[in-house]
Amino acid sequence: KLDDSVFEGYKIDVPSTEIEVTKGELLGLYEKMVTIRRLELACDALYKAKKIRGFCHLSIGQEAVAAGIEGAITLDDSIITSYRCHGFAYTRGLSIRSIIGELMGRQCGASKGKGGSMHIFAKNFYGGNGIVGAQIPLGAGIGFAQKYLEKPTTTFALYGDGASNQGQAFEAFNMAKLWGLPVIFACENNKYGMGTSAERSSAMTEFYKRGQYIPGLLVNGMDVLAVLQASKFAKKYTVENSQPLLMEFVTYRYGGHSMSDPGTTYRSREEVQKVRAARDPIEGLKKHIMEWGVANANELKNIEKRIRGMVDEEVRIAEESPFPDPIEESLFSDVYVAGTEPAYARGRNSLEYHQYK
Amino acid sequence: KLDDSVFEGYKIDVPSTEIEVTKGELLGLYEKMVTIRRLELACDALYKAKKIRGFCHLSIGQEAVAAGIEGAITLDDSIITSYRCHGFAYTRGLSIRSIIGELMGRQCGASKGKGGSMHIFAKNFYGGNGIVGAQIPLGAGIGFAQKYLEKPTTTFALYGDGASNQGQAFEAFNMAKLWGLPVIFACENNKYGMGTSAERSSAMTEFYKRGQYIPGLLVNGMDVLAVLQASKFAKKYTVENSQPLLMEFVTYRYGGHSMSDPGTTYRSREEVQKVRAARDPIEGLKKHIMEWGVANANELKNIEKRIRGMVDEEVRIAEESPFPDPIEESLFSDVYVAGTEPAYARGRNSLEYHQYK
Amino acid sequence: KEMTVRDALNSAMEEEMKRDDRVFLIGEEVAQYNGAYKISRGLLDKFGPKRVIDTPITEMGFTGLATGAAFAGLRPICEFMTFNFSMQAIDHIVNSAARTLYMSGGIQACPIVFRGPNGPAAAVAAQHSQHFAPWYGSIPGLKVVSPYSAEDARGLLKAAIRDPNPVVVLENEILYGKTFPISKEALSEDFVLPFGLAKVERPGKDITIVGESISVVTALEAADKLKADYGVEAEVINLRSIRPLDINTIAASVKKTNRIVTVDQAYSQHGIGSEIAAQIMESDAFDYLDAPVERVSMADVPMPYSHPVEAASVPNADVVVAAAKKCLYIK
Amino acid sequence: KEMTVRDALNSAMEEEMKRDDRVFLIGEEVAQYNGAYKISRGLLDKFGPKRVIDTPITEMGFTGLATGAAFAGLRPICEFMTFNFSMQAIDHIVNSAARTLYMSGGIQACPIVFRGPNGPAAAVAAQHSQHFAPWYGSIPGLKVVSPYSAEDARGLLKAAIRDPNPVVVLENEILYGKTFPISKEALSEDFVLPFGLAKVERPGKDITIVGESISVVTALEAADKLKADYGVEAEVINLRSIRPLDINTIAASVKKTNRIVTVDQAYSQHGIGSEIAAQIMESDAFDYLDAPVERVSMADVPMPYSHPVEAASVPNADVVVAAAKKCLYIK
Ligand SMILES: Cc1ncc(C[n+]2csc(CCOP(=O)(O)OP(=O)(O)O)c2C)c(N)n1
Ligand SMILES: Cc1ncc(C[n+]2csc(CCOP(=O)(O)OP(=O)(O)O)c2C)c(N)n1
Ligand SMILES: [Mg+2]
Ligand SMILES: [Mg+2]
Repeated sequence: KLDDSVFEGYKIDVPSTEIEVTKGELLGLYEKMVTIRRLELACDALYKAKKIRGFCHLSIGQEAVAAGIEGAITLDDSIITSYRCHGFAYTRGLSIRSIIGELMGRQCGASKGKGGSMHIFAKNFYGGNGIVGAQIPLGAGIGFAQKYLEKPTTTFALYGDGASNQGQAFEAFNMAKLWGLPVIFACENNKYGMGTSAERSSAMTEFYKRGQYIPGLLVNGMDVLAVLQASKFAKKYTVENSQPLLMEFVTYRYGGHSMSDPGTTYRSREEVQKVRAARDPIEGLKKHIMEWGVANANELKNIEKRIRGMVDEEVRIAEESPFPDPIEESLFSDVYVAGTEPAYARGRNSLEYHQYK
Repeated sequence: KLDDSVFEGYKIDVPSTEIEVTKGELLGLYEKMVTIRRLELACDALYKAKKIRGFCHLSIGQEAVAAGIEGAITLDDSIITSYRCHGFAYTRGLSIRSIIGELMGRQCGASKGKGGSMHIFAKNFYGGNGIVGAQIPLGAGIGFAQKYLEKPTTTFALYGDGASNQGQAFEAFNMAKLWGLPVIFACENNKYGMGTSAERSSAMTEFYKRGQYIPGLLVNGMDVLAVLQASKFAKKYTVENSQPLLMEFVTYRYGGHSMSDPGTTYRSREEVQKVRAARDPIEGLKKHIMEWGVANANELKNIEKRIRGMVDEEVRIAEESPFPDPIEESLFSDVYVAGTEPAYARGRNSLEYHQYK
Repeated sequence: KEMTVRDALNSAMEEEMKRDDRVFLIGEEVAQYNGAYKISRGLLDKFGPKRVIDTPITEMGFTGLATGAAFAGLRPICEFMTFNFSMQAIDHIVNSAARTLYMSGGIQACPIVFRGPNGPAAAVAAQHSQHFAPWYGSIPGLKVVSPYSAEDARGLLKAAIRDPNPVVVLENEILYGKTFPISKEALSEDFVLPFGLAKVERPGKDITIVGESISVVTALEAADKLKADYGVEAEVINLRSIRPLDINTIAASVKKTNRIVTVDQAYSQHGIGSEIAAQIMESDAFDYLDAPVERVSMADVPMPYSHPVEAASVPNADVVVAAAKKCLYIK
Repeated sequence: KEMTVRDALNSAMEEEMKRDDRVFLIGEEVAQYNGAYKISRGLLDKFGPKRVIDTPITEMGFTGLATGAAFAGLRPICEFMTFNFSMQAIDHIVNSAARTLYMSGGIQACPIVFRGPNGPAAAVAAQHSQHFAPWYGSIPGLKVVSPYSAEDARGLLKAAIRDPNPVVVLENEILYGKTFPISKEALSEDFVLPFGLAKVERPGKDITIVGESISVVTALEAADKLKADYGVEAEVINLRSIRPLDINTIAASVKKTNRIVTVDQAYSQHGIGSEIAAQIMESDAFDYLDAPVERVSMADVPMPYSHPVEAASVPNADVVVAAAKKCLYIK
């Protein structure tokens, strides 16, 4: 039984707060969230050790969203999200080493080191998108393809509170509604877009209502079971009705926007501490697990220890993976689909030419 | 007293349907609408005579919108609209000859022949915009400037039912609401965007509600007095509250989208005839004028005759205006503000160079 | 046999839609209205609303949607009513369509065609006359072609639809209605033209004129004048492909003629002619040049509306002849 | 005295905002956050929220809004967090800002500055590394500048804010933190640099190297190496202005050195180097060339992320030296 306040509906009845989950599911959700957090902490450490460069956006605090959604769908459903994508990359089935390896620019990286932190892809996982808002119509297109190909699946297109103002969101909403696309436009409202609070960026901060003519569902995004329940409902709704749905997951990022943002100039440390103490998704689930007698503190500690060991080991493997050889292997490949390249590509001067095939 | 059905409000009380207008005002509105129609008919004829080329979008059937808005505001208020702009160009104070001259590409044209049908400007009239939707944030910017400069004025940003889906509209709505800009986002819903009916382009066709968090007003755009009354109300509302407002003028275009569109493939001739017979804005006002004893049929006929003569004469003058001299005068001027040009501009080959100053 | 460019494009789409169920057409007015320029005439009737889709006037949205559909296994043909409106959507063409394969290390392909009329039409003024070959042509990950004839249009569009990469097909409104002779071969359902190959439209020995899209017409007219007035035999090359650019065919011609004029309707700065000039300079044809490369392009002004002013801004045969005479040192 | 480029830009904005009440700054995170790259640090405190305005992440909307405000009498400085995001707004920059003066026959001016970091930064991959000089530089109606030093940054930005036309100021993130000597003159509140003038940063007689923005650093490094390793005296030109392009200064240098290498971080096709090559060919410097113009630019791939691959894609001094050696026929 979920808390009564976890859902709020707009032009739609909210899902039941009665939820049935197996012990295995509960522990699975717990492991997923703990793994994501460990993964992000590893990124943080590697960044500080200057082994990861450039942009790096962590999702510490937001783990319930990725874990809960994945629990509700299958790998035939699709997900597309923003640059804050490591958690989803993991829940979509990528190994930790391929994610960390990508961030370190290594051969073993999911994108062979070519994309970095923001550009990670997997089967039915369409990234990792660096341009705010772009994933919203892209996600509608994935839903369009599912419908076209008559697949009984749905697409989650995730975006931030900041991204929610992008015009292309509204263009996508309109087409999704007109054409009945099975897409879930899911706003991860973590309260800030970089240093701008939702109130300063958005004339209306009830993001689940911003589809206006599309029903919406507000979900406590810090409660993984609520996310799970709502996502199951959303999948069913969008597939059965072949209609879009809006969702808003209210969540919070503990860290800065990216590694260069301390995250403390536009909000108080107390604010962060308060959320952390009161609403942490991992702690929240831990409490349930223990209350319901699914596992005790010791068992959970062992799980955590095992995950930490696993992540450490994966980091080690990723670090051992070599950098791609720029010229022979990496620089000029994958600009075009292999076998369909032009005859050659120019390098940086008239002496550097790369011949394809 | 207006018909009770001329207004519908969204999050706002509708203006009173009690309206007070002087005889002069009534006749003024009548003259404005008749002049616009004559102007457009002249364009039509000149186009068919191949004296006007390229795009040409007429507003026959929609005259009440331009005439009614202008009646409600002063020349210190601003207007920006789409390519369907001849009527507004006239009500903003341009002479018929400068409008027709522009369409014929003559020196006497409002833009010296450089812009054509879609690009006509005047004091506090910001065009004539060829890109669907562009005028919406531009209009918000004009309102922004009015507020910044502390002017007690408003801006009408007009756009079509087709344009209403453009993402930049929603981006503009958001900023206008966040920052309290005195802008009236006014949708001229003429039921079609080119060959696409509003229902096929828009998931929600209540355009006055599409500001969602911005109040909206639905107005019978075929009743010039309703347009007048609503526009007065809108000006007052936006200036006094320093807040945006949405408006929807329900109207109809009798002709095709542009001169190349017969306008009969996506709608029936009967549909057009029916609107024309039942709701024509000029006929509607004529009826009131006669009912209220402001003028009789004969007097109105004389007005029409006078206007027709005036327009014919203006067309004649425009036709006498020479084409601009391409090289000496026109081609290279106005690319940059006079006096701030680079040293020279290139023509079409290395022999054609234009030296500035 | 003869065919208009319009019919060439139309038949190319029809055949490829028959050939592959995943191919669909999306854009403004492409279905019920049969296309703003009637390129898609009849396709709605033949393939139904599932595969011929009218969109709202939301370029950014429908381009993103089409790109997402391409990611997810379909093969969209995304029509821009004109390429001018692709500016609202250019972020998706470049950042989403062209770059994802690379960013994903080869995982995520994007087989999509962006097509529509490009460059100046007649009397449509500054906002409706831009030529996008230089912009799209600068982006690795895209292929960009510019058909001139009906054969080009069929062969390049069919190749574009079959290509697993994003391809930009820059058409020309004024050419749509033009009729060209067409070979039996080009009418075959399997006719495709390889990208990256220019075509010699008229052989000659005294000077090379490279035209792009409708500027091939201008180049041919200029060649006629040069022959009639000066006895000059111009070789006219139809560029066909912007990216990859076929510098080899051009260089081979220059080695023979020792002189070259380029003609296109883009702006000169960072334009097609500039690229050809730079590449010719880098190539072994450079030593064969008896005169600098001459570039003919749009005057450096926003497109004016008024007829005579417009006429003074767009390249015509006389402007090409003048450039050629300069190359040939004819007074 | 010394100054960073960041402080140069910041002081330029502050002074111009003091000088003219109509000037305001608008963009993402420019106010409370003091700018994503801290270029606007302190301006909110000094000028308040009326004149330093944080926007939602809606580039198309706020660019349109800023352009409308410029039409209506204000003088916006519109910051893009990076120019990559200007692609969402490019329609307004080109179709609304650059073309309206012309389309209105001179009635409607648009005094606006579009500025922000441009081109590759470090390890930000394909969607965040585009160099926009070739695109914006092709558009008549825009002026486009690329500052390199603190003096450039102050002089060009102040000139841009005072200019009654739309001006695109392409900054470079990596240069922001770099310190340059700065003259007393350049610190004056009335210091402005004229557009369209390149600057000789280092005189030389054997070869000309033209650098743009941060590539001036690369050019200077290459010049040092050429001197140290081969005794070659390279003349280094800082391009400063993309549109108008100062071909005269370049041509004068080439007449002296007879050889030229260009360096920039844009793509080569339809790029800055191509334009310089084409214009040099058209100029009287052509006859002085002892070798073809060599272009150094980005490799023709989307920007890769991995460090060694990234390093192989962006021009460095060695690549410039290699091109120079080719020009100089040094083995
Ligand atoms: C079009 C565009 N504009 C600006 C940026 C820079 N940027 C990256 S993330 C971001 C904030 C986005 O906030 P939100 O959507 O709330 O997502 P969150 O980071 O909170 O997950 C901004 C402004 C960008 N990447 N793309
Ligand atoms: C961005 C953009 N896309 C497409 C077009 C082509 N176009 C011009 S007008 C128009 C229809 C607009 O319909 P609506 O907004 O209802 O205005 P109306 O013509 O009815 O006044 C279209 C699609 C354009 N000019 N700009
Ligand atoms: Mg956020
Ligand atoms: Mg309409």
